[in-house]
Amino acid sequence: MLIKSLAKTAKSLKDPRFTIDYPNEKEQLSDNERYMLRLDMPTCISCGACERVCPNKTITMVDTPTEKGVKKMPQVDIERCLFCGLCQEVCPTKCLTLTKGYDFEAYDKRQFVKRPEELEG
Amino acid sequence: MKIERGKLIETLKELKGKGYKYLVKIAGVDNINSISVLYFVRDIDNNKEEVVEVELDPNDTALPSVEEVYKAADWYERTLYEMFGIEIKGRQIRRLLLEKWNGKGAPLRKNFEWGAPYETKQSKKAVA
Amino acid sequence: MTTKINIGPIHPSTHGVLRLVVELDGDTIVGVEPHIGFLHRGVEKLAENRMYMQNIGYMEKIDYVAPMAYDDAYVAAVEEAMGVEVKERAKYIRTILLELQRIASHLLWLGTMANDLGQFYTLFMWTFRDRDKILRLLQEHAGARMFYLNMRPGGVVRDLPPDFEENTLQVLDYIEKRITEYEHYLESNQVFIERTKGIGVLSREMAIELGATGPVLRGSGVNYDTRSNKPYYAYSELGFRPQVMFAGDSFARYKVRMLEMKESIRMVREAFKKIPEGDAVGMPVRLIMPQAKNKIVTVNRETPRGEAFIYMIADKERPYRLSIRTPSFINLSLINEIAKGSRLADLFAILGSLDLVMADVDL
Amino acid sequence: MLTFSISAIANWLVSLLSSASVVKQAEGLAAYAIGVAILIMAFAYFLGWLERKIIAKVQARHGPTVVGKYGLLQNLADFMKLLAKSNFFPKSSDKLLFAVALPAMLALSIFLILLLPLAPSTGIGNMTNGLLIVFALFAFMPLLIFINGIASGNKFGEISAQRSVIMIMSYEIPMLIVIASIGMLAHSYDLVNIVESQAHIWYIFLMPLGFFVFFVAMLAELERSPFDLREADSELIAGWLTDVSAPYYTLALFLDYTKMFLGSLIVVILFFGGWSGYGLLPVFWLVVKALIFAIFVMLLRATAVRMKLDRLLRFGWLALMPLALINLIVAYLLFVM
Repeated sequence: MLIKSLAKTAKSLKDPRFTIDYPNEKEQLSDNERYMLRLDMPTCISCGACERVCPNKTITMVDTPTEKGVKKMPQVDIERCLFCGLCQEVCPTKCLTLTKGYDFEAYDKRQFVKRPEELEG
Repeated sequence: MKIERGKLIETLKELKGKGYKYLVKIAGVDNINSISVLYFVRDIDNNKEEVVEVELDPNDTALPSVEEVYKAADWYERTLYEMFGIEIKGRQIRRLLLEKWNGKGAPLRKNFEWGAPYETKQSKKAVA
Repeated sequence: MTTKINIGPIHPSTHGVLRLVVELDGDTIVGVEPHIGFLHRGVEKLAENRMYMQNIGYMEKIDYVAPMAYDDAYVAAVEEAMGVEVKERAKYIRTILLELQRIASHLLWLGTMANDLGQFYTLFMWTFRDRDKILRLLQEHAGARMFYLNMRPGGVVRDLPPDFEENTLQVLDYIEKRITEYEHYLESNQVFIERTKGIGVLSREMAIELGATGPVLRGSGVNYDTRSNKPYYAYSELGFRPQVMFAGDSFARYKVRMLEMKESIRMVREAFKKIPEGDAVGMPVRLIMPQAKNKIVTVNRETPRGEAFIYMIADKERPYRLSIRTPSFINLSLINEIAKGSRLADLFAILGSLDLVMADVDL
Repeated sequence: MLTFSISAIANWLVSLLSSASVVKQAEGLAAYAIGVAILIMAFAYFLGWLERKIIAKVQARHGPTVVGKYGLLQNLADFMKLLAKSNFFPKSSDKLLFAVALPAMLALSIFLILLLPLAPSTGIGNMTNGLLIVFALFAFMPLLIFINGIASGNKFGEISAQRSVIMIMSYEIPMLIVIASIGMLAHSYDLVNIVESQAHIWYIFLMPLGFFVFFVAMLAELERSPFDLREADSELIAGWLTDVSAPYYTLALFLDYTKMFLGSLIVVILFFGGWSGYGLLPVFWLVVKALIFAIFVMLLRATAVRMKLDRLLRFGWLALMPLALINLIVAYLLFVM
């Protein structure tokens, strides 16, 4: 009868909560997590492999001033990113990586287009 | 097995009589010079499968409806009409199934032209 | 006199953007006409314009409740086109992950079904909690909660983490207990039984005729499961038994899924006992490029919602044609046949028992 | 029933006006009404918060936490947000009826709480036929739902309205039979007398069957799960509230909890001995009992699967009706003894 189910409901009042109080607590993530991209500019060799492999045309190579003169570096439109990690896998010098930082937000979607300088660090 | 367009219903009926009662999928393929339509049928009890292929001329793609043989063909035929522009004869419902647009052409054919994105009322407003 | 009402595309229990035009005679349903396509993305066309490895990310989004199933189906098609054998350990790893994915998907379905029957999100939240535990396991391995991209031709992207087995067995013990509990919870409720038993009956003949797949087909008494009829990976070694119920009503479909979850749990446990040591890592992304031209590939896979079927004509860089049969698409097309003659309130019990994912329908 | 209660109300009004101290009585009445209004507001708000918290706890969630301590002000924030939105009546709706039905329901439920005796000697509650008047007015509630559903001009609202009428047919008569048996036991239809006659033994122990029938009917009346067929959110979106726009929806939410307060008060007065308890203010006991009942209803909401309409009709006539009749016989035997 319904009473049995009701007893189960009442019993479950004791169960611990499983949701986390998000801004105050944060989830423990493993090292494999793929979220916000990060670029190590000194090691980037401007090969453009990431641009070619990206399924969504998220990455475009743009002129970036560096210490060794102007070089082509990946610019990422995070809004269109699938977080598939293919760019990370094809990168020959492992300079473009996906990090654990999963909370990023913006009021304007133009802020999601990340210049290479913004991706560093 | 490859068959003529005229023998389609006949062949499928024969197959159904042999126990191939389950229609898995109707798929269209654009081979540029021809369009082939594949009927995947299955005998569930004996775990056997059969493919029936019909080759069509791209300019003359009318096909008879196989709904009288396999009821499951209904939605597949509708997508076939929508995606490959294949006229299915003897069907009641003509409504497009997947795409609510009024552009021209059959999207899954290789010669399909990617036109301008379909204009909605809102996008027109945004432009103006 | 009949009235037509329009359910959806925005409605609490259509699980996405499904529009049903229901013709009612009083409270009895005369006809249901589904209007779909609100989520149509043209995956088949997209796939023709992208390279093989780029497509993996798109295939996952066909079914966002069980993404790994399509991930696997597509990669299997690529493997066949390339002529790559799956490594022995990778076979077991894939089996384990796919079964975990199936349990997660079925748990979500259980919650939404109870929700459709008018339960106030309680079971939904509980099953969500349990599903979360599985997602965490998969996350540890694949690096994402939902879109894993962990399949690579020949194997998986990386081997299982060291404590995966221990954690999984622990979670499975928990979930097995929970599933039994939920079963009692629902079935001791007389109203639940009344609302599902004898509702939306699909006979064996009609199920075959209309092409139903997965739990809907097995709920109608047809013993057909791709895992046993066309065994792949380690299923034949694990002694998989398809779960069949004969009544063909909503309750039978519910029961089939509950039994399937238990069977999956058993299989994962079995797989951990039999898993061989060795290498499981598949080929790197840049090497995925079948050289065969016009090679025709067909792949059958049992996703949580039913049988997915991929027909692919492989070209050098990209698939020339990728045709996918999604289980929800064909399961939705039977709604008119099942729902005819039942009451309006039953329509939602039926929709719930079909386990539709709209992205899977619209492709 | 209806004509009888109308004449009863008329009698009451006549007696009220003919008494010598009309003005004085009116002053007392106004003070009482304000007190009760504050009580209703506080309780309805608190119930709204409590329901969110309790259901969240059952579902292993947190519930509101951000606004105010323990999220106590969350409902206020929601309320303000809804009020800030513009009001809108759909084209196809009967605007006058649609505008009037919901406020009328709220007014009716508040008036009903005013009629109930919350303590041994509250002026307005002392009526010889209080029980009958309360239930005669209470019967308007589903009718107003029906009116709102039809007036909204929405098909879901229409279905909801039809369901409302069919539901009345299934539970109203058994409920009235139980009320008759209560009157028989108490030898009076005066609510104060009913409470006082429960001083030794509560009526729930004397007639458990009657309580069951009454409880089911009350759940249906309050639109609570498993009988929330009218508002069935997974079927009819929101039923008769589908086309109600934001400012009116605040009324609907407030009405929901006011009705819940009203329902629990009625149940406590009729079956749980009203204000009887040891020490403290009598109102305190009444409210505590009502709260316990309300929590039980909330837990039921978190558990039950919604019933079907045809099933409810059968349940009403094949289960509730015989139980109510048996209960009547038991009450008669007790009355004779």
